[in-house]
Amino acid sequence: MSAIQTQPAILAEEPPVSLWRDAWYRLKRNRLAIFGLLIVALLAFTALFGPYLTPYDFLSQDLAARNQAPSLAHLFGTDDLGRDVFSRVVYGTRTAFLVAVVVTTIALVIGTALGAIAGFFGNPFDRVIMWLTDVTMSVPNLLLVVVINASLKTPIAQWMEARYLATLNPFYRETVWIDFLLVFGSMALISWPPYARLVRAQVLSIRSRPYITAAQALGLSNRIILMRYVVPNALGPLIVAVSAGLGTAMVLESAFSFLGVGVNPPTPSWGNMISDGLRVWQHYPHLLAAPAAVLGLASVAFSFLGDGLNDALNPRGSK
Amino acid sequence: MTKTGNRLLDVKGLTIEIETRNGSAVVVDGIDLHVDKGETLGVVGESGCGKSLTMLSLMRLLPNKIRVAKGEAHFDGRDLQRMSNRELRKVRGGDIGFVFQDPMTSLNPVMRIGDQLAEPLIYHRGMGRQEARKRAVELLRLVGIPGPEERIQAYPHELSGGMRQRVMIAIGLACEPKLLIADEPTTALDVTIQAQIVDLVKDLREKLGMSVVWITHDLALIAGLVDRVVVLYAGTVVEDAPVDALYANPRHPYTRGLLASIPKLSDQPTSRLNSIGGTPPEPGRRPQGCPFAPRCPLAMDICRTHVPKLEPVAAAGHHRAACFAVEKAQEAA
Amino acid sequence: MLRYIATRFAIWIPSVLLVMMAVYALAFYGAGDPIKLIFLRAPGDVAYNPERIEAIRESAGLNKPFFEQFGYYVWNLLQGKFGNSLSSGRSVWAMIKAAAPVSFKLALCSIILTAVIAIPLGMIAALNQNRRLDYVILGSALFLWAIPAYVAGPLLMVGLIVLLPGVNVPYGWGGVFDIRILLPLIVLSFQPIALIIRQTRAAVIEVLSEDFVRTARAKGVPEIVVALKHILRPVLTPVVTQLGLIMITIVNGAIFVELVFGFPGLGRLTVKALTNSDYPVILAITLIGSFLVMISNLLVDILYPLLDPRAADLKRSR
Amino acid sequence: MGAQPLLKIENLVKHFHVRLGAFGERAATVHALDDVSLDIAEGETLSLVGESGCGKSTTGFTILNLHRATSGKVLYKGQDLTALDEKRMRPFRRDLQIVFQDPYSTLNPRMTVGEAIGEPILFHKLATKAELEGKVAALLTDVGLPPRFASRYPHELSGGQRQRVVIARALACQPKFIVCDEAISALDVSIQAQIINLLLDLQEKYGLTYLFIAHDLAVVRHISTRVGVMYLGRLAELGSRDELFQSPLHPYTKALLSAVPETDPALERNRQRQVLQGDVPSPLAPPSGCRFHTRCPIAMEVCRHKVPRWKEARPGHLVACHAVNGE
Repeated sequence: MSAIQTQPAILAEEPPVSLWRDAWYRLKRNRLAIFGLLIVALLAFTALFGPYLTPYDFLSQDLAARNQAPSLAHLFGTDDLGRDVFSRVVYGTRTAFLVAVVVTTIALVIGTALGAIAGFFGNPFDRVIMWLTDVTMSVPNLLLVVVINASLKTPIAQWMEARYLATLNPFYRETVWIDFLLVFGSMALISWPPYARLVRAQVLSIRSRPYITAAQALGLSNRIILMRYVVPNALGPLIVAVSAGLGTAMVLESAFSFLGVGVNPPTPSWGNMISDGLRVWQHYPHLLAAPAAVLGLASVAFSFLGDGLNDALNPRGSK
Repeated sequence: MTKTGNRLLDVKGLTIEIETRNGSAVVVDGIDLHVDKGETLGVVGESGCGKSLTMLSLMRLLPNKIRVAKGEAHFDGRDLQRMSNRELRKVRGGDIGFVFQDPMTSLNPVMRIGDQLAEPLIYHRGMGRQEARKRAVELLRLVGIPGPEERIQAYPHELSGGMRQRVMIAIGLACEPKLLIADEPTTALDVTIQAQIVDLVKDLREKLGMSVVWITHDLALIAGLVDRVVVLYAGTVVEDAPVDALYANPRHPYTRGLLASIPKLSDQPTSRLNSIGGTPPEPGRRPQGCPFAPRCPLAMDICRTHVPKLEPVAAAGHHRAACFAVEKAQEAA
Repeated sequence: MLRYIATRFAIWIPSVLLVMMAVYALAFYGAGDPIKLIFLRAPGDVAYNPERIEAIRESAGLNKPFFEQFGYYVWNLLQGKFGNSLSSGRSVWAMIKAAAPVSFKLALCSIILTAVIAIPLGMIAALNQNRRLDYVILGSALFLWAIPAYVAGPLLMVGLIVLLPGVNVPYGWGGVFDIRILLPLIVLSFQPIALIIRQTRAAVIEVLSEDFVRTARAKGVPEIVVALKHILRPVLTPVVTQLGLIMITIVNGAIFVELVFGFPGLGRLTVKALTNSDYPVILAITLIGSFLVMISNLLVDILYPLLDPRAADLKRSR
Repeated sequence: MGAQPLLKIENLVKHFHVRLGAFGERAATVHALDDVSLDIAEGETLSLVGESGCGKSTTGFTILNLHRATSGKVLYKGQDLTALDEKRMRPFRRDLQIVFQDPYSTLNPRMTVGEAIGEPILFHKLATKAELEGKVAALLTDVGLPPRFASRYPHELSGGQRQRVVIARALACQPKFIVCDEAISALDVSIQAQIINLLLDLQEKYGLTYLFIAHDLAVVRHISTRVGVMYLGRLAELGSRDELFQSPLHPYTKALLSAVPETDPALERNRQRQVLQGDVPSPLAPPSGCRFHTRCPIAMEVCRHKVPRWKEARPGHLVACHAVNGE
């Protein structure tokens, strides 16, 4: 009888540790992940404030200083039109981040919505949505984007030109946006299925956890169960997927630009710079090396960060 | 004390540490333990007391991040901790058989049980496939599996939990080991199946004459099965006694509490059970002094500052306990 | 199982139709007038005569509504007619027949190379978890993963020329047993290898913590047998699955590798067709690519339960 | 027992539909619960015991509408709960609560103890935000935990502490009836006794009614008013605690009792135990007639074909066995 009054052994007074904080501890100890995080932060900073950092305009040509090797004046040298490669790489970072962030956001929104619908409402939604993801994932995605870009560029450009001639609104002359629009659209179209699958799997797995049954037994409404029980627990894997997705999107963008169907010159993109550099690499290797190295670095950084986040947020074995 | 010549297993000062974020924590703290030839020893304790780790450490089967910090373990006169990997492999499954808690996860799901049973025979006895197969059928029959000729072709998921545990026991016994270590072999099973397994091991022990170490959290389960009981608490041995003495006259307050908190069919049903308050300390947060002191109803000042040694209890034969209050405990009894 | 395969096919046919229709629609609405394109590309200055164009269009059935044309295309396809290339006028089927074997052989070699290299490396990494060897293997895998084929290819070519002067630039196709395939194959396999190393490692680490591995060790089974029989076998199921799903990475990569190393495969055909807006060719290639990926997915789906004896009894509640 | 039971369960049936085979090509039915009827009186503790797969947990889940009943009725205060959809069930959820076996997995790992306990209070508007902290502290004290635990996360607690939190969360709704689904099975022996005593204290304090689901007969004997024994989805025997333990009628009950080990070495060594042979058959294909006939030591020919009637052998003591003569 008296046993109930006995206080449990007192835990040493430490601040409570939430799983998020626990994950941060683990991430901090992972040197590769921190390296990735630093590089990603640096690139993000460059993308945001690049224009204020670069010594030259990315378009300004200096025909007197063409194809210069790297020097103090031109950190990464100059290209065949005498443009500063460093400035172009910095602007390329901007392009890469813009594409990566916008594409990932669109894909995440589409994927999360469809995945959640499939997971929560089950058949027939589930079957149709999963069929759609299967189909989308089975088309070689590079090919599809290339086809979309190649097919729609001309008609859209023609339409824009017609609008400009009709209205003389200078907005319609800004063809840069066609590039971006097409890149965003087509890439988002192929990027959403992994998010949809992940979200669906998370919903299904979390839904079968006992704490959801417990919440139902407490009589909580579906909305509260979704917001307070499902979402916070699904967030970990989603964060990992987004981090990996940003890296993949960057690499994809450069791949398309490399093939000439993504962001077109003169807007600088790592991909089109690599493509340009490839033509003259025997003579001016720096034109290839600079954008390729930065692209590689960005990609490595994102995969280190993604892996670190995965280990930190979804630890195996340690409960 | 028993003569050393009769000792099969002798563990001295075994200390096991676990790596945590804040350095290493002691989970098993200088355990002394022995098993005589032909003896059945029960090792009892709650989860986290280090009973399984102790046995796994003997065979160097500890999971990652857990290691033996010090101590020695002699098996048949040879030091297990200093053995080469090759020698140790001969002991594993050859001289010492293991039966684990969960037969579902302890058997390889993608291998036929006949092949799993044949492995120790092939690697220890040098049997050929045919011979090993024949012996596997015999072993399955020995552990009471009906239709052993067909069953060796089965995959583990095709058997029931009780049958799987019988297969595990057959694997443990395959090479007629001198010692069988059973780590909570019935915890994952139903009550009626649990009774079957206990009876089976009792039977086999008599037939084969080996020593058995039965690890469990259930004092009632082993009462009719073992010769001697070692009670562990928070990584230390708190009591070591012949089975009758232990149940009739437990000396350590923890053993008393544990025995008292087990509901029995034979007493008058009372609505309240006797219980021990509090919870066992986590590894790394063990209190100074006797680890049981914070939960002990008899705790004195000395218990909070000094660690009691495992010492013979006055005039009680091989009965040993680690408690400053043993005398007091006797009065209270 | 036959019924299962049949149902899979039943789902698969509308999938292919959807893909075909999407690509066909892009060509139909996006590419502009195919007849005009032919004229614009025609050598010399063929007189641009709107009436003549209309006549050709009429005779080719190109003024019909979208679905009618699409149906016509599918009908032809079913008879094995892929149509003719807009730019060269050659039969698309002949072009593909010439190019496909190159790509297929390359892809097959890449999958084999990946399996042979990545599975052992992933296993070694996992068995040395959190030791230096693990970090080296995992680090290299992450590194390989990060380098796109169109960067790795040229860089390796530069490296080869600089390091081994006198060596010819490995350019062009000479069959599977030609030394020139080596570099492109390696470049193409970078990403798949990285992926499979990581997957194998993760799977092995998971199996390592399983109780039955401890049982095997407690039986006194030699370490090498534990690794090959008890650990590798259950790991193979998910990894083989992954090998099938990796096809898409290889199809993507092949486009660049063939371009960089001058292989007369489907990848180069794609790029050429794209620059020429040669839609019959693009359609056919997209179809073949999707077909390949879907077939490998189907294979994986069928293989998976066969590889895992447990799956045969696994309850699947719907 | 009162004239009006708190809960009346009539002919409850629960089947699960599953797909078997590598490609899910075979449909099958799990007969989890077949034709179970019982009453639970206010303030009593009714225990259900049996081996895994006997349907004892399914009974608890189906009563609370966490599993939809295939057929049959669950009457609470005259209302058939099985007929209610989730929304209309909600007000009843406050009265009917559940404590699960594994306290760790039933707590949301991202929520503190205080949030977990506070959630149902706020949702059911049982207190204002301002009163919440005091309310949570009171509940924690009720289950023997210091109020400062409110800011801790489940992974920082021990198993017994977590189970106390789960109990506090169930109490937060001010329930009348609690299903304890193997609530102590995952805990250590010394902690089990603590939790049982806690449950008994709370019953006294708040006048709770329990459906106590367990596999340990010895534990059940200490806390039950009445005990039901289940086998493969059916009730085998139901009676008051003393009746059932002192004069069990069903051979399965006898076997279960005989399998319980005692803490007396001399007794255990010499005891002639009646150990059941074989395994529990699969609920996918339960045996015909009496489901226990495949393992029953006294099975007769009739047991194979005919389902034994659920009859009152003695006043208040019901049994389903051909070998037991009714009345």
